[in-house]
Amino acid sequence: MEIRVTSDLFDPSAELSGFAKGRMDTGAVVTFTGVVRDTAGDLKTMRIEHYPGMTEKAIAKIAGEAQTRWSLTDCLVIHRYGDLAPGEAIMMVATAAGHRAEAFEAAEFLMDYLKSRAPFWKKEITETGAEWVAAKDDDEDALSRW
Amino acid sequence: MEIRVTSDLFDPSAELSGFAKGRMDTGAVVTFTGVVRDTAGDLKTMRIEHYPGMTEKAIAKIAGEAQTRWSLTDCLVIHRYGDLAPGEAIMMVATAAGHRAEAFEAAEFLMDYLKSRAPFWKKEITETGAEWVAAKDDDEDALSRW
Amino acid sequence: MDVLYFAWLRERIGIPKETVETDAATVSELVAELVAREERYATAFADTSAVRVALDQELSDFDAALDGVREVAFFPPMTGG
Amino acid sequence: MDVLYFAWLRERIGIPKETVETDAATVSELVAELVAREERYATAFADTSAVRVALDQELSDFDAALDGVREVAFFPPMTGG
Repeated sequence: MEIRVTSDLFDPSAELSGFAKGRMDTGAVVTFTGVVRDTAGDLKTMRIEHYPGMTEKAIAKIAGEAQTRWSLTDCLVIHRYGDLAPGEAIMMVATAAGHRAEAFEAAEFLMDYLKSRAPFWKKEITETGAEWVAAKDDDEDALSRW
Repeated sequence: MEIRVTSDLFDPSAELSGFAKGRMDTGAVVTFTGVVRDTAGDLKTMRIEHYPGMTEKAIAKIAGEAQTRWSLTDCLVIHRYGDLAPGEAIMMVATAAGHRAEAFEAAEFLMDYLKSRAPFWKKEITETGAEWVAAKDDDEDALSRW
Repeated sequence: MDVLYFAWLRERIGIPKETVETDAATVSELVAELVAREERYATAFADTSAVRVALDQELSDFDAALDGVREVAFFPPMTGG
Repeated sequence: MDVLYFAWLRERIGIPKETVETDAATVSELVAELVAREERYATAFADTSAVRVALDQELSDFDAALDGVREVAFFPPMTGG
């Protein structure tokens, strides 16, 4: 299990390359990568604030729960903070398990919890202003399935 | 959209590196990689037979349906045939979409259909014999949710 | 018409492909003809609930008509992914 | 006790962190004290349904007791992932 909270750019493909290596009981690997979107074409920066100290603890708790619940053979969570450009990776989770259902469920569980329970806040800085991204009711509702 | 049916070894991390590049409306990328497991420690080879011609058509149909249904910004399916060693990647799907729910659902849909509707058959060759992998009722049942 | 066999059907019948001259109107009738021909076909098709069929590379079923079909394939339930 | 503010709470209150001397028994009482202090706190805490609280870096709620707590953090609903 690896958890990394960082302001550095990271490369999801390089992360996948070392993931779950040498475990002969891994049959399924799922990755999720969140990317800075710029649908309107006016985004300058996605600024991510976090709560140093609590962030790492909250993610470790979530990841530990996923690892136990779905018997993961490996688990990785990376989340950036600071200023990100459109097209850059915001975060990534990777899960490895014996079978596909476990790997998919664990990855979705991690994502649902990271969205609403890890102390990150996103602000979109566009050509014309800056706005905090509002939490969605959907994201809170997503937790009820776990 | 890319579909590849091949007997060649492939590198999932290299595939992820070029995936969904340059699309500013991609917010979420999901990958699934299936890996040859050797839980009992006696597997020599996973032999995969397929139906050339039908395989490509069946996958193109499934992938086209996923792309439309979840408005994917990119979609990749790779599936190997021939003799695979333990630890090697059997297949991979990657989906890119605006948001995480679409990318996850499309990847799971693709997996469920590839399991039961793409003409591949697996045979496990161990130290002591060879056996065709039996289809699971679960895999057929998984289709009913789509 | 070309008839193809995959996986354990191929192994039991002993060949991957053959050309069959037939007046069978449906897949079921074709299977009945094959089964009547030789023991190895009877063994392969002993439990048709475990056999799937594709007509011209599209999944189909045993009631389907064979008019105009050029390629019939028989195989066990698929185990890809 | 240290009190931390994040995201728009930090912006409205104007500081990321301060040390507060208080006898407040619960989070709600602490918020009431802050709100009574200055307008910028009143603005920040106008709608507490939009505010989350962590005690010593664990998510908590406004009814929670403050005995022994060294660090209180206030912030909007999280938007990670």
